[in-house]
Amino acid sequence: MNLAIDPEARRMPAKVAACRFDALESQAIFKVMLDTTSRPGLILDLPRRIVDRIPSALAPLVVLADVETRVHVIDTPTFAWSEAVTSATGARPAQLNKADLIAVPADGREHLTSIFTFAHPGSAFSPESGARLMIGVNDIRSHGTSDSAGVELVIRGPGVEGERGLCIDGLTEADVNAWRTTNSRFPAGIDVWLTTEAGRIVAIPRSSRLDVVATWPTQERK
Amino acid sequence: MNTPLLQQVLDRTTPVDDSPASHLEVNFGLLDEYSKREIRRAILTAVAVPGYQVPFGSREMPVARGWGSGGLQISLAIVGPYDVVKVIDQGDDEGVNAVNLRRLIVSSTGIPESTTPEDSTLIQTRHRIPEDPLDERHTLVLQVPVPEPLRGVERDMRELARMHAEADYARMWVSLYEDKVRNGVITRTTGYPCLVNGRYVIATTPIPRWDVPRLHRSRFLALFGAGREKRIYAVPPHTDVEPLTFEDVPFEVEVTPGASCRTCSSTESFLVEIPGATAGDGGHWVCSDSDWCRRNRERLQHPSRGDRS
Amino acid sequence: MGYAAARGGLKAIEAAERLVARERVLGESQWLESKQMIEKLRLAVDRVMGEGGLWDEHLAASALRQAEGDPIEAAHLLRSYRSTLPRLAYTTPVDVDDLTVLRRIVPAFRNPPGPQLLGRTTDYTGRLLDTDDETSQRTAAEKMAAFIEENVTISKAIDGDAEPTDIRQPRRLLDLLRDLDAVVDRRRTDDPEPFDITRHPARPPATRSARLATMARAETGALVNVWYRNILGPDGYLHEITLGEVRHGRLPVTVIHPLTGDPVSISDVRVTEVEAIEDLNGIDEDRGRFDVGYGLCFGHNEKKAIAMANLDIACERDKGRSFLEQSILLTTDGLDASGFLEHLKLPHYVTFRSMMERKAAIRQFQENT
Amino acid sequence: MDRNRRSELLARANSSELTAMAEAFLSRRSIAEEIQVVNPPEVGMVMMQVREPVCKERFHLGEVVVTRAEVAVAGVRGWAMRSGTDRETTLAAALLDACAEHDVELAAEVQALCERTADRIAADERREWEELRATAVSFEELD
Repeated sequence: MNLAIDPEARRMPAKVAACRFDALESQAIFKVMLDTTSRPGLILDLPRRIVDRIPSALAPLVVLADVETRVHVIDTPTFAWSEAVTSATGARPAQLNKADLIAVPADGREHLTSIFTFAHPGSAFSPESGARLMIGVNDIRSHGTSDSAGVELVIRGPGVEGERGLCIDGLTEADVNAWRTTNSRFPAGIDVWLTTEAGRIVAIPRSSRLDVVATWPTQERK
Repeated sequence: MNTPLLQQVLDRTTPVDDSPASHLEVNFGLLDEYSKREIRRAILTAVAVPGYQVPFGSREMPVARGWGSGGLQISLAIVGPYDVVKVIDQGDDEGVNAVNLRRLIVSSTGIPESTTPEDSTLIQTRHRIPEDPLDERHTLVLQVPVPEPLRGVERDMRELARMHAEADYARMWVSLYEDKVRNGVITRTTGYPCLVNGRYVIATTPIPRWDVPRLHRSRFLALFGAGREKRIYAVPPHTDVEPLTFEDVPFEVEVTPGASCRTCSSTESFLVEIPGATAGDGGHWVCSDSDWCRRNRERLQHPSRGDRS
Repeated sequence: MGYAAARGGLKAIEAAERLVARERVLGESQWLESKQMIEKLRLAVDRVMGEGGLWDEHLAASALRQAEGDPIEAAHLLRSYRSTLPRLAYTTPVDVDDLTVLRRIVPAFRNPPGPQLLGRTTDYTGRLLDTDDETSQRTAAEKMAAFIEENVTISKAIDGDAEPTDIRQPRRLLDLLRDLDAVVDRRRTDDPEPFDITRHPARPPATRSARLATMARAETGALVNVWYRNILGPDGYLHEITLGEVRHGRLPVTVIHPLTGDPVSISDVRVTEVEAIEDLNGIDEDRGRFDVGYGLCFGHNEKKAIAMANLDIACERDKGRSFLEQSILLTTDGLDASGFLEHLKLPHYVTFRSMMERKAAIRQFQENT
Repeated sequence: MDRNRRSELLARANSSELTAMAEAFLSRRSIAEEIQVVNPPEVGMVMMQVREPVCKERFHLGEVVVTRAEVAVAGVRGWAMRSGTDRETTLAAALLDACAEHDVELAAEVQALCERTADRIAADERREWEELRATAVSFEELD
């Protein structure tokens, strides 16, 4: 037993505590999630005090996770967040294709295409069993510029008046194609929140229609 | 039993809270966090799948089921310390049920209340949408007694689930057609069935047909809560809400030619009838939205004061 | 003006509340102690706990007092109280064989293994209204208490003469029938997770655990009515059920001790348990054997447990052919039914105005054609 | 008496006995200075799962109101869960549990309290049965 000297184990209690939100923190995060889901592509900010203490992609997951939910949290190279999240929330860890809630922190972002492919979309009889994905990306902007990276999307559908542009540094066209394939059997589908480490957040629920209008190479991870 | 030392330990464990809700004697928003999480998950699915009735583990509320327990659960799951709440029943802020629900929300959150949509962020309602145009700031929470629009054409819940899953609304159309043929008009009154986002048929609670067009491509989010039936559904902003009707049968809202509000003279609001006390007295009409009516009257009396009161 | 109705529902509501509060708390009589209700209105308190789905005698008694004796209203108070509480744990699965009987009758046999124990019951007492005053009722009750004292001899020794557990925890009749190979064996080994009706709405087709949980907190009268309708109503048929057992007793509440990891029993609840033996006579059924339905609910409430056991097996045999399951899941909850019924008292003038408008439109069409 | 049994008896002990003993323990400096409340007494529910006999299936019977607390004395943890809503008594029970683990002398006092509780429960059950057994219907069967 070398747990006592494992530096990660020592950090665990503080990280578990960081994953516990009080009633007002939970409400504030949920409200941002509700507002972004109601207006796909609209960029809002997560509460500062939350993104200061945990990877921003975990915040929307922790708010919804409890003993009733199965979660799949990707660990980062520096910390086993999965354990911290399940200890704090009581949620059960699950395989990717069985999870209700999936979080991919920005610095744990690999194999994103397969995550979009294998996340569970539910069925027409129970759309509510479709997975929710929270993904950390490098940057989110409302439109592309000359120094952009990643993909530029156009979003149409409920919550969007006409169309809305969105530029995501951290997604590839292959990711978006996998995502669109998983969402091709609406009302089955997955709902996605993208976050940045600065705490910006945007939602793209399954009701949104996505088109890739430009692509750039994704920037190196910082 | 006199136990001062034990009491001391007990007092020490009462958390010191400096939040805006610290003076409350109940959980912020009454519900425990566990319940809120489940309701919140259902709300997010409802918004992501417009018009789909999301099942949820409806909690028993301090109001009877059928008295707005579904709407109340939504309101308490989304309300925050910076919201301002307006509650109406039949359009009236002073309706007995509206008063009761508003008291519960305010006393369990400490947030301010208002009767004016302009000043409100969270509007819970039974049977009406306020006359004032609502916008991005507003979330409209509607209380729903019977969420299933197909109940009149199918009684078996297993079959109802299939019809929604397959978007098989043929029998609904047949029933509307038969109605039209038999009665000359579509006789549906309130809660008129509408197709949301071209996919799901919903019951528009029992709001009058008058209010239905205001759900179509609205600027606000509308959340529908049916506590007894344990269902939540939603119409996000900028979403198509089309009343089911036929090409040659225009959708009709309630209009009574010649009627105007006795209080503010409006002919452009939803009016309700106040019957005469005696046989000879023909009665009169008043606005159902009492706060709008009050402001409309003041605007007419003091045009310089503008819209606010 | 004959009266001045203040504009403002709040004032009227507060005035109405004051009238209730004054009578309920003051009046001419004594304060109704919770303890008094737990002792003397025992069955009402038990019913409230069962229909409220929450075991706590003191809270249930408080609810009953606040509800002025209306059990459905009291169950509602209890249920909305539970909405504010966190769920701290699940008990370890309690085996109902651990029930310690306070009453146990076996209608199916004259002399079953274990006692025919009447316990505390008025089943065999004439339903004669006792109009005697308190003094005479007290005198009579004191005589009975004295009789009990004279006839009870409590053994002093702790070991040796304690009653064997097979008397307080008699073997169930179902096991006897199994020994005789007289009952269809439906025992499962896969141990499915029980359906949680407080977290998800139970809708047909549902699991058996969802039906049992729904019936366990159903309104007593509603459950009795669904049962009766299933027997004699337009959609039912008369069939013979024999009650295997009716028990009232205590079940342990056992949770995992977080520091030892072992189960510990922290308390007891009283429950009523029923086994209903069904004569299988369907063409696709095993005519050579019986099947058994099961009922269990909080407190002493035999009507409810019997209806539940009967409906359990009726639903099992129905296999979704009729609306029985939908009736059980959707119409037996006291709060749902009474809440919806009572909401009709709320203002409906907006919807009524809309209906009036359509009536006029239809009449106009009729006149024009 | 093992720790599990002690918790069972602390859960069923008289409220006044528990709080009086906790008060006495707290008056000792060694306890008062070392007590730490790990989880303050919290009123909540436990969902009662039962396994029925026909299909051996589990189902939810309903919830039971309980109060739970956890304290530590000099780092030694004590836990209690009691039915009902009495936070003070539950805190007292958790404190006695921790003290019994922490200190041999106090353990003896807690043990004595638990034994009194066990005796009372056994006596109540014997009396209950003596009263009930008179209601048993006996049929003489001919052999």
